[in-house]
Amino acid sequence: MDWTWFHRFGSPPHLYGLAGKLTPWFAWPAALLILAGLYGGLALAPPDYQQGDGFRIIYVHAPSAWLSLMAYTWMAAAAAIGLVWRMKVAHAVAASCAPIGAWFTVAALCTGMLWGKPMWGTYWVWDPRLTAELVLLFLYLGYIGLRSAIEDPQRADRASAVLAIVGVVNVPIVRYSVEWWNSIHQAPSVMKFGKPSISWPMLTPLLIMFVGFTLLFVALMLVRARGEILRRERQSRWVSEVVAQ
Amino acid sequence: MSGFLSMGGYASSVWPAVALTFGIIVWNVVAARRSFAAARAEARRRVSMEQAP
Amino acid sequence: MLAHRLTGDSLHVFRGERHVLRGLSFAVTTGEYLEVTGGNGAGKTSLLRTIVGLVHAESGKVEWNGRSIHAEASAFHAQLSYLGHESPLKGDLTPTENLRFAVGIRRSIGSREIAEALAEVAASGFADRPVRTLSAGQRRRVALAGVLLAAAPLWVLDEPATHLDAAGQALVGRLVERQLAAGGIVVAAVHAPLPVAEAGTRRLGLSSK
Amino acid sequence: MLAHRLTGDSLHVFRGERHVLRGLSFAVTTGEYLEVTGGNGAGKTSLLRTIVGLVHAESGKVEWNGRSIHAEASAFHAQLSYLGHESPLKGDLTPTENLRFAVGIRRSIGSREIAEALAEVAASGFADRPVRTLSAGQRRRVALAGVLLAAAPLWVLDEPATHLDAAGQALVGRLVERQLAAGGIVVAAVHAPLPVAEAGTRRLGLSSK
Amino acid sequence: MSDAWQAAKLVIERDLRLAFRNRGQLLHPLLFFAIVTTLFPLALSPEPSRLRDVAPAVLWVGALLSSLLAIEFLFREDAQDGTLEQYALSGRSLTWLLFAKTVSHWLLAGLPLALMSPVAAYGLAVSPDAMPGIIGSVALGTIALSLLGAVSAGLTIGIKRGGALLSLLTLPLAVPLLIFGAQATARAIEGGNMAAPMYFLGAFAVLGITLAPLAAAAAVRISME
Amino acid sequence: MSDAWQAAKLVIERDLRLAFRNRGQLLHPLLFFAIVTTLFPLALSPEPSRLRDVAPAVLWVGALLSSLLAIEFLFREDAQDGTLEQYALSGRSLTWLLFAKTVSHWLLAGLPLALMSPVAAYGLAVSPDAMPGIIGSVALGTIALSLLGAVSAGLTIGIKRGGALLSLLTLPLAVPLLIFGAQATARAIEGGNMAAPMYFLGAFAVLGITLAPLAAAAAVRISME
Ligand code: HEM
Ligand SMILES: Nc1ncnc2c1ncn2[C@@H]1O[C@H](COP(=O)(O)OP(=O)(O)OP(=O)(O)O)[C@@H](O)[C@H]1O
Ligand SMILES: Nc1ncnc2c1ncn2[C@@H]1O[C@H](COP(=O)(O)OP(=O)(O)OP(=O)(O)O)[C@@H](O)[C@H]1O
Ligand SMILES: [Mg+2]
Ligand SMILES: [Mg+2]
Repeated sequence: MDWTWFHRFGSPPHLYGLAGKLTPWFAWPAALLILAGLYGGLALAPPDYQQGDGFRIIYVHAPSAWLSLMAYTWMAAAAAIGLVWRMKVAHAVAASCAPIGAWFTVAALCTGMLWGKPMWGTYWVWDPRLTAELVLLFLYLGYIGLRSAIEDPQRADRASAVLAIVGVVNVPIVRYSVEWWNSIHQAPSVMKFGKPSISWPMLTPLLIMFVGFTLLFVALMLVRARGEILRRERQSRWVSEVVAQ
Repeated sequence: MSGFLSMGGYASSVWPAVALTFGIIVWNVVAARRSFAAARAEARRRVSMEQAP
Repeated sequence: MLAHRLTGDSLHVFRGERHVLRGLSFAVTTGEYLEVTGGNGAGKTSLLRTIVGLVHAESGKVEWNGRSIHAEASAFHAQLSYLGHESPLKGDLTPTENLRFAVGIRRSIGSREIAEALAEVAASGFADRPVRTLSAGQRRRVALAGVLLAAAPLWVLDEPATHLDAAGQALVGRLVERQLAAGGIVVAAVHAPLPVAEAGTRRLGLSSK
Repeated sequence: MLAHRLTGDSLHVFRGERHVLRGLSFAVTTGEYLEVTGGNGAGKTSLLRTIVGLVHAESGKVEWNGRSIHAEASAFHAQLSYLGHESPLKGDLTPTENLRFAVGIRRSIGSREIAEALAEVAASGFADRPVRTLSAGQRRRVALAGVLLAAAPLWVLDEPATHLDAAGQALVGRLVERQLAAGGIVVAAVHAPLPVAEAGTRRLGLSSK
Repeated sequence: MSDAWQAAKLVIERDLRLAFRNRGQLLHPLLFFAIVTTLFPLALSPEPSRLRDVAPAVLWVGALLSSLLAIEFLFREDAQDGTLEQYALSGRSLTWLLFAKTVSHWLLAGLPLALMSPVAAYGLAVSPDAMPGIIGSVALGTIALSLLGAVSAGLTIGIKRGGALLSLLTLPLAVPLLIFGAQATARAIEGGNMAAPMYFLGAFAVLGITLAPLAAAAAVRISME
Repeated sequence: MSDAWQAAKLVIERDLRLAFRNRGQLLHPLLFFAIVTTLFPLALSPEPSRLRDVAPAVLWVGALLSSLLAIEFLFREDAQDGTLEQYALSGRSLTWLLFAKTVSHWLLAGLPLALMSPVAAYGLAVSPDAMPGIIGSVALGTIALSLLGAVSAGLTIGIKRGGALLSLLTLPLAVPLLIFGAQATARAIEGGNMAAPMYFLGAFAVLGITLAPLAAAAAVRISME
């Protein structure tokens, strides 16, 4: 099998240039879709028959939660590739995913809490999904903490990659164990959130938001990854050429 | 309009949530660009430093 | 007996941001001593750690008997004994115990052999006191006994004579010469030259640019 | 200027069970350098720590200008600068910061003065990098700058030239001589003699019994 | 006198700078506290009423342990790299310098803990009304805790793996703090009168400020020999 | 092969001897555990029924924290004095040597904790019938915990004040252990069927034994660079 495409794809200058070219193609559609989705969700979609207008938080909450999980998956995958093939670019991608994912985990948590107040009467309950999301935030913080505690970029890359991989094994485990735990202890859950029979006018803006957030994530990741590639390649000739322009 | 703003009584939840998410999006855009600009500036400094002597 | 050969080929090593070694090459074979000198911060420690494989060179390679040291790392490490700036000793164990455990994981070793090595570095007098209570030079002697006991063909020593008195310095010279005579290779970073015969000595001077 | 005088009178010091110093006496005055020598484990470090008051003598006493050092400990310590086997530096701070904090608690100090002291020990090149990333000899230089800055009449140095290259050793000699010329006193434990003029040098040889 | 203030200021500034230098390190005691208080609901049950019941105990045990964790570093690093030796030989009062170190410990661990405790309390289903009382009691309690910890940290300096020994020495001494602190928190939650336990916490803090730095300096001097 | 066994034996023997050499040090994690479990009743209330209620949570949070406390030392000292470097350069499989170190950690912290847990449980008003179940679950849970801790400890080696970071890395990963461990203990106390949670704990231990030493060796190698 011919692997040259793989190495060419993995070459930092190539990816640096490619990422620069691709960014606007993700960023602008993301902006458009998010604005459209927000407008659709907040103004056009009909109110929910149970929750009234309160349900509209879903249009920011669900996409944020989705992004937080997606970022972790990307991060772990990139870290694994970087560790196995010693590919700097993959480490750069992993490093870029963490802050974005952490921020959107915060967004999911906060919007969820703001939603919880009117729905459940409290900002926080130890529901499995919420707990798992909180643990995800701790995993992100641990990852970022480890990275920032190690001075040498190469070492930081590889150490945090080990953590990301161990952590990703844990994510499904946390998810299911937390669910298990709750069903055993059987808290009288006030908040069993019956899936609202979601209608098309409600669903369409949500789907638009999902696509918009995904594009947003890719765009953010590309911008950050370019910076991370520069940090890792400072001593290379191509960097001086690129930067001198 | 005021009906839209009051969000059927849920204004105190919906608007903060939207504002917060929007804020985080904007912050992420700013932070990502800043992180790239910082890396670029540093690389540039390094290049000019190495060319100087 | 096998002949050994250690080579470094156009090594470029970075420590953090710092380009410490710029295209360094060297070669030593059986019976030779490579004396690495250079001012403070010239990169002696960095070079030694690259040779043993604790620091990765950005480009260039280190080879042991013609094979990259990273290719078969454990086989290479089994033939190597490294002593850094600090002596790897447990303060709560005695020198004898320290050596038994440290050398024991490399090869099986009897207490006679340990006692002999300690005698050789004039450490018999404190072989059974916790290392914690030893003076700086006494610790260094114990660490040197550990190098002896590893019975490895390649020694990599970072300022082996630190904290040693005059007798200790002479001792290090003797030990190195014996290792060379037995067909070994010694690489040492030093500030003051070790008392080793000129014949098999190669010199590598690093300059801090 | 004041004349100073440091004396030890029939000191008996135990380390754990070990009777390390047995009735040792010495006297040094302004402008004199006391060179403490002795094999590994002879008790040099123990003596130095007794002089600064970190180790208590079982019997006998150390006096500074005629008064026991324990009588007015802080007044004595304010006139003293001690450098042990290890350099007391924070890895996360830069040399400049390290010195600012370490010296600052003794006397107020400007950044000009710190920069000058670092220049004097040829440490300007790495004055603003975290100490963690410095080589062994570079750290020692920074520690020496700290001794300079304390501006104390009495220096007590334990193997000050460890890890230093040839230029560094010469530097230590110069610094000591300047301190003597300024009316100070220097006590140093060494294995290789420092390049200091014979005139004001007193020698104290310890033997490991 | 102004020189002594200057010295104390430098000691504190140095500790703060070291903490801020390692970005995130500053957050560690806080995160530890957050995690401990998160673990509890996970191990216990998600039921708000049960959680509210154990909230004072969890908050105080958590605060105690994370404060201890932080204090271990207060002296250990400085002892290992010779900084404490230099403090002792600086010609300044060691008592005073160690007091300054204790202040920086409280600023870096106690105060943030107090500010953070409402978040943890909320997670334990405590109502928002109780928060000012909780902040106050944790802030006051951690003062005494920092001082107490300084003495134990001084005593365990020379000892390897002193961490566990440190806990051993400190925890029994901290029992009164724990009891009154938990009591104050419980009353804050029930809406009762917090005066009595708060008064005791204040008394411990004052007692600590007068005695602990002296004891800590003695302990450090002994450990250094 | 017998050489590799010999090496592992020496690693374990050395750790055990070091622990026994500092008389009492051996007891530290145990005492820490004892103190945490004692503090709880003090901070909470002496009512047996309330204590019994929180017993699984207290036991497991205590076990988790004291095991973490001990694991911090597992690698830190060896890293500081260069022993780990020598392990990596010994020509033996680092994975194997680290596995041996993990075994000694479990022998020194996990096993004693398990043996001690009935005492703590008794203090929390748990009836003696539950004890075998408690011992079993703690023993099994701490195996996985030691393995997990080894990975985090390996990652934080080079880092100053890595202790808090170590907790930050380990605790989120330990959440499943905590949940199933506490569940097993709760069932032991209620006299329920422990099979399901014990099965999970066992699965985690097996998973850990196969994967953790590899990850730990990778982590140590990276940290040493
Ligand atoms: C702090 C509180 C909350 C957190 C951490 C949280 C977390 C999450 C997570 C992780 C997801 C999964 C996203 C995905 O799989 O793509 C999600 C989706 C969702 N959440 Fe929340 N949530 C919280 C509160 C709430 C509340 C109060 C409600 C409504 C009463 C709610 C309704 C939803 C809905 C409708 C979805 C999307 C449906 C789905 O994809 O399954 N959430 N949330
Ligand atoms: N804490 C201690 N407990 C017991 N004995 C000790 C202790 N510290 C030092 N000793 C012993 O006291 C003697 C003197 O030690 P000291 O460190 O003063 O020697 P030194 O002359 O400085 O040696 P070096 O040249 O190796 O630094 C040595 O034999 C040493 O083993
Ligand atoms: N971890 C690191 N990060 C950044 N720079 C480093 C690091 N370690 C060493 N350096 C720098 O690399 C250079 C070489 O250091 P090295 O320790 O190899 O010098 P050395 O020749 O052994 O000096 P010495 O004689 O003082 O021991 C020095 O300028 C040092 O400051
Ligand atoms: Mg060196
Ligand atoms: Mg000495």
